[in-house]
Amino acid sequence: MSFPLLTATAVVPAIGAIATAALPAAKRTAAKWLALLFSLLTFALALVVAFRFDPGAKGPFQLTESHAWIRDFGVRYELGVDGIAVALIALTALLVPFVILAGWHDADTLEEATPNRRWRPTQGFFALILAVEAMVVISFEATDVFLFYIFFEAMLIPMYFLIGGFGDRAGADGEERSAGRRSQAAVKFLLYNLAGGLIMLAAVIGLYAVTADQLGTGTFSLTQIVDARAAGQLDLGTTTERLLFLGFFFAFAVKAPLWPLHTWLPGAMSESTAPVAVLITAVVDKVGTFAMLRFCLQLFPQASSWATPVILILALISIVYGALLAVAQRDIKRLIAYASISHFGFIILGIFAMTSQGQGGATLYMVNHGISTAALMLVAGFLISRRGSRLIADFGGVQKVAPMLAGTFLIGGLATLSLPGLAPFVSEFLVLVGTFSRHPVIGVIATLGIVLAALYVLVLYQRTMTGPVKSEVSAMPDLRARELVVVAPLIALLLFLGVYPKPLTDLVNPAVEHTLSVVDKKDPKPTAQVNAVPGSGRTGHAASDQDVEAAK
Amino acid sequence: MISLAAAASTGEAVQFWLLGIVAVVGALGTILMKRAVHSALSLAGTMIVLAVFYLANGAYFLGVVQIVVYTGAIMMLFLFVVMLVGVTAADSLKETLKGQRWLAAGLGLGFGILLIAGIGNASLKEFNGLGEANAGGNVQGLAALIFTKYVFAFEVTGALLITAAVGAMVLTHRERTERARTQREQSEARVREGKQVPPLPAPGVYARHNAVDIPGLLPDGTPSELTVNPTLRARGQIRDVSRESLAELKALERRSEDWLGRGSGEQPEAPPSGGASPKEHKEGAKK
Amino acid sequence: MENLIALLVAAPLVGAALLLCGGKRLDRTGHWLGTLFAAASFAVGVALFADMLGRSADHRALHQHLFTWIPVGGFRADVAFQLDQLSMTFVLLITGVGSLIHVYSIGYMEHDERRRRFFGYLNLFLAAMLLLVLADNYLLLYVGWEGVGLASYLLIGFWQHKPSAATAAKKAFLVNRVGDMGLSIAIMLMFTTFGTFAFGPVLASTGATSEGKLTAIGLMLLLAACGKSAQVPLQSWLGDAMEGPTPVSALIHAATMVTAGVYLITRSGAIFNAAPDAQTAVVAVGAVTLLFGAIVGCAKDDIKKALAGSTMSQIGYMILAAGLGPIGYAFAIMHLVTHGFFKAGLFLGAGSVMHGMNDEVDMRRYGGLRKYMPVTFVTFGLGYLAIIGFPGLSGFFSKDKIIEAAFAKGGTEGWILGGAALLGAAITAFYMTRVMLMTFFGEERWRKAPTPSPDQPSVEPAAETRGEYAPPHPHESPKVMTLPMIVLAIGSVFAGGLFSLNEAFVKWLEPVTSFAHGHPPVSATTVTAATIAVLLLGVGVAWLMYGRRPVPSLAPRGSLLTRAARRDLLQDDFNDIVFVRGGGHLTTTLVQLDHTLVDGAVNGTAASMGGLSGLLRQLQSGFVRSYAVQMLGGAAVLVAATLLMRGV
Amino acid sequence: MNPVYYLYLAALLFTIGAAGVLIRRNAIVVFMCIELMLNACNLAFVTFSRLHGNLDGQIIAFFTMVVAAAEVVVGLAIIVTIFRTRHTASVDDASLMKL
Repeated sequence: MSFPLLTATAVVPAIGAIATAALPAAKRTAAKWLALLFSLLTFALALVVAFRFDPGAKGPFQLTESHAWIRDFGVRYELGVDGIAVALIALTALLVPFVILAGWHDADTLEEATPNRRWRPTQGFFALILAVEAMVVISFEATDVFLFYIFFEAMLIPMYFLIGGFGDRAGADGEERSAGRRSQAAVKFLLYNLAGGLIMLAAVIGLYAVTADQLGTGTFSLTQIVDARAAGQLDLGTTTERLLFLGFFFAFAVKAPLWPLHTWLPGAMSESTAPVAVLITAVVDKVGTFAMLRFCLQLFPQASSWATPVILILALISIVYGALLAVAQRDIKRLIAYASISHFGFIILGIFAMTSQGQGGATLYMVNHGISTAALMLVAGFLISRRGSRLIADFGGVQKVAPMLAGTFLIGGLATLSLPGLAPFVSEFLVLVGTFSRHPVIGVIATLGIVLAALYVLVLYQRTMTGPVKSEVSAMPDLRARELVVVAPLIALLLFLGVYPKPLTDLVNPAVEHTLSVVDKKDPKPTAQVNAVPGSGRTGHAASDQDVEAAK
Repeated sequence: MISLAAAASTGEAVQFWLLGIVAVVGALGTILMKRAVHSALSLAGTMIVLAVFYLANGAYFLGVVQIVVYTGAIMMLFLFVVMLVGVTAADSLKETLKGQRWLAAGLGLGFGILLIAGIGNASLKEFNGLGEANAGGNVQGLAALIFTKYVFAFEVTGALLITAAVGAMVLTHRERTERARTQREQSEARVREGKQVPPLPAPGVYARHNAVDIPGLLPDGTPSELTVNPTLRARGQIRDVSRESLAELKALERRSEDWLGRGSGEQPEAPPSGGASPKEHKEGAKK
Repeated sequence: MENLIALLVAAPLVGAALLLCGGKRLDRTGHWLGTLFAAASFAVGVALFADMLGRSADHRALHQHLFTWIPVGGFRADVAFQLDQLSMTFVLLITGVGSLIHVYSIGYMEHDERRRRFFGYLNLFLAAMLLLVLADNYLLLYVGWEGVGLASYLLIGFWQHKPSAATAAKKAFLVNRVGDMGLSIAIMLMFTTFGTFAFGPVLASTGATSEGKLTAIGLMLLLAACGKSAQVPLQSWLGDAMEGPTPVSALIHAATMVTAGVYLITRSGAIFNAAPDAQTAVVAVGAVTLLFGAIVGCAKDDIKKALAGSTMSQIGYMILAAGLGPIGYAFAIMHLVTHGFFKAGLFLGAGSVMHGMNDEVDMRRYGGLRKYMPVTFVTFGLGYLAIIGFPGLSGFFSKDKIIEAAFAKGGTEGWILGGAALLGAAITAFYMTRVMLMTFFGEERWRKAPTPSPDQPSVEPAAETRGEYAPPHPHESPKVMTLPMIVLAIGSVFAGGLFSLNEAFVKWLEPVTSFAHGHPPVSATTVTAATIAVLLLGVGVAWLMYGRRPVPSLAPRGSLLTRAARRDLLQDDFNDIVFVRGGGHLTTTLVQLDHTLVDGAVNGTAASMGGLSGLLRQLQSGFVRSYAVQMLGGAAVLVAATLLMRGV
Repeated sequence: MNPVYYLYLAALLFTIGAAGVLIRRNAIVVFMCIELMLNACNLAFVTFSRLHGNLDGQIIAFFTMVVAAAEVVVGLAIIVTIFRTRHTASVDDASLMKL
């Protein structure tokens, strides 16, 4: 156990948060640069993690760290990453610098609004962002259920302040009204997630009780529990397992909004500033779906397969439902929020399809959706900040006055409707195939999501960007250098991962295989035996040879 | 002394039934009497009865302590406080909280029934009396227990008593916080408020009655409120003599007329003020 | 040699990247750059073609494996190209016609300040289309498939400031998406059935699975083809797609992209051969569409929309042929190529006409233009003769073969299909003659001001809103525009003949799309004779209606059918009512539900909690004695509980 | 006669005392009622000690008395203080526990 890399990855942003918060009020610009610096440091560390990680290695987790923490309750400070975690940590560390850059001026209005130097909006804003990053990273790394739970919940506090404290002044009505709605949205976010968290806490304690009962010493360690279960020492009875599973799943379903539990997301995303919205949907919510993969499935395999049908239906509903509601939205950010609900439906669908394509696709989806939503949402944020309004009806003909803005917006939109050649297509198609190969009907219905996605994205683009130029937008400036720096890399990444996702898939596949082996599910075999004897097919003899092994 | 039998003798039974009724009546009096003083007295009665019962139950020490401490000390303390506070505190029994009385009655009744039911089906048939327990004398027995088994509780109780004493002292002893106002300031304040600048008028009428409980009469013969102590008035212990004095006055005039041998042309009527005298004077007079 | 294949796609792709990201500094040279890349791709294509001819029929297929794209579990998608005779044909058509149209656009888009972006989009389209026809597996094909959809979206909506254009673009993309859904489901089916979706193994092992599965796959592929090739019931977007610049209509919506469906069906021939029901569906769709498009084409007064209808109908022919199985594939592709020539030519001609007529599209505002734009007239005329299948021109050969094959299907089915094909030929002759006459012959209706017309949305309203009317000055287009038209005209004259010299084309394709000679119930000569007869009939009727008597410059109300046909046989109205309005209502109600039901449930619980606590708060009156009552109550409950516990 | 009647008496007195606590508003009287309840308990204790034949019950009663004494002292002091400040001894007037 050499240098504690994972701890460092989580600690660096935490230090950054403290340092940024400690800066005196006058040093606003310094605070921004400091925050940016620390986020970049974190990104560098995340890259180191990604390179030190060896996909081929044995064992589920790598770079593990393990120290006793609360001996009396068997709580350990256990960190470890599998491919999925590495990918998501990299995503988080990648997105936060862009979030900071995009939110460069978000707190300035508050600085003017509150002349007193007592509380420092700028410092607070960036410190909170870094704090969120730290907590997210460590909850991706934690392999101890209790440790995970703590940060899973603690995340809510900085998020609450980010949502409630900093809004874009683009509400339909006056500032104080929108401030009211903002704080309401923040409270809703907090209450929803706390409710989920409390139920999960009960389940966590229940898990400890069961392990203490059966293993002699209670434990929260994921690996230990999985091994004990594999060795047959641990057998939580059917009912208990199902209850515990539901307790965990509920919390994660709230976090990654699954259909009936989604109503906090649109409010939170539309009221907060665009960078914070990105933080919510692209980073924080991913913890929920990630935890489904790591904890729900691995801790409670039987229960997961027991609950699968219902969850699939719910995911299906959120796919179609989210898309339909997105079509009807009048507010750009709400539209994106509902689109995200639809996409989270896809992710959950993929996870519980219990096929390597489905889960691999779901993991890719988490990453790609993060990037694409970030691109779309940030550009939308630039658009909104220029016009000072979130309503789609207030825009029109932007394409003529700000072609680059419109172009990036279109690319973000195309990524959202998962156009082939852009990253999200790969993941979405994998999810669909994975689902289809086990549940054909559900797969077919889910494909409807493709059409609906095209509908809401294109309607949004048409209403805002095309048509005759509205007088309000006629003076709209095109993307500035800083904004271009934010968007261009994301788009480049979208293109690259769309054309060559292999690095990501290589990272993810072993982890997915391990998860499936824990759940012990096998991919369904193709019904027909492919006889690709050269010459039998009239087309593509040269093709057939490696298609043979593709078929295997 | 009587070695107490398991089952009670008939004599004890008679005593129980007589005194028991007294105790209950006393208790009811405690909660029903209008004046705090009467409540206190009836409670004292109940306590004495209880003391007798203690003795009857072989708790000689407790019986004595009950009389000495409770009826002697505590109840007297109560009476002192009543004197200190409660003269005006004859609170009307009419209820202010809505439904409180019914709730209280209902709950009390239900609770009593429950208790009695509980006792009723407790298996308390056989009594192994205090014969051997009190063999070496009741006080000795208690002392043995207190200083061995319950010594710690005993010590703690001592601490408690000390604390209580100190606490009572702290609570009741008033520290003078602000500077005492000088006589000049007081007089100025009085003038400013414009009430009763000179000293209050003395009680007694024409110096014929010199008791404090007799209000002085105003020139028209009506009694003056200011002349008597308000506490006495609150207790309704004021003797009103205005009527007699008026009658005497009339008699005097008549006698003087006769003596002057003058024809009774016009006789001054007795002023009707006697009827107009305040209410408490009347009931005071009735007492 | 096969390493060149990637170059085919790469060249236009690089061009697109350069032009779209290049910024203003490329504005002046951009169009030449774009044309250059297209031409380069064409050159590579020719080189590969020559090389391919050099090899024997069975070893002509080339394969290039670039890299593994998506490897997850058993799922493996490669980025790999496969160049066989079928792909080769398309490569040449796409790059050839594409380059020509690039050249044409240089002139056509001269005055547009966003010309650079236009060429960027054209290059993007070429790249995507080539990817589509070169892919060696269905998923990569799907990428190209959506890519051309995107390019067509961008190009239809190129004049975004026109709301109609933006709407048309959106519509096209959405309808195509429905088709794409079919394609993706088909791919999933292939994966679950065969464990792969590469052409080789899938098409080789169709025997290994049940016919039901194959039928399902076939139907899904057909759905995809319908979307992309504007076949009934997904044809509604093509007419509106004419909002785009004319070169776009020529390249994408006539010559290449819309024929992708035919390519897909022909490529998947093995599957369809094994699934007769799917084939029946295909021929049905083809037959219906060919009549549908023809009828629509008769009624339209907008020249481009009329041509769009004809495109629809011609593709209907191809689909029909492709549905006939081995007896039809080759002819489908052959008609596809010839159609690529003459329809592109016709569109370019129309574009040149509009270019000379201040972008007037209403044929009733044309007339007698042959004097003013001779070259356009001649090229357009040749294209016209070709499409109606005038003996000796390319259209004749391809269409005649298709009609024969339709009869050769055999049985009543054969008669029905053949009859439909013949009828279609007649109507084609009619409406194309109508277009010809209304545009180039008759009086010059454009000289006097148009009268406002209620039921003719296609008339440019700008004219009459402006008070004074300045008649356009029809003039011939510049060389850079006429040159491609000439080339295409030549192609549309000779291609057909060339192809059918001792069945060269059929032999060329035979290794890919297996070929079988169809045996029509009546002799081939009879079929040919019938074809020519109906052709003459159609021309005659058209001449009687539009050549003899003058054409009213305002559209007559017309018969019920005419009015229906003007509105695309009520397709759009149906879509509007069912999908647009219905969908609108659905979504709005859902929003309401989301607010009241789903969210309301949560808020309701919160509110009830508040109410409950408010009620409990009443107990805290602050009066000691009420607390005492509560205490006594509690005590009573405790006693009662104890007693009950002890079982009283 | 069965000494268990003492218990019934105790119960009765206790109940009366409780009712008094609830009904009366004069703090002093309330206090007296509490004393009454305590005494009732004491009676019960004494009776029990006789019943079990050991002195523990009496001990408890004894302690009860002591504690009662202490309580009365403090309680009455409190009442006096309250009366000094508010010039009333009614428990209803001291309803400051409510917000």
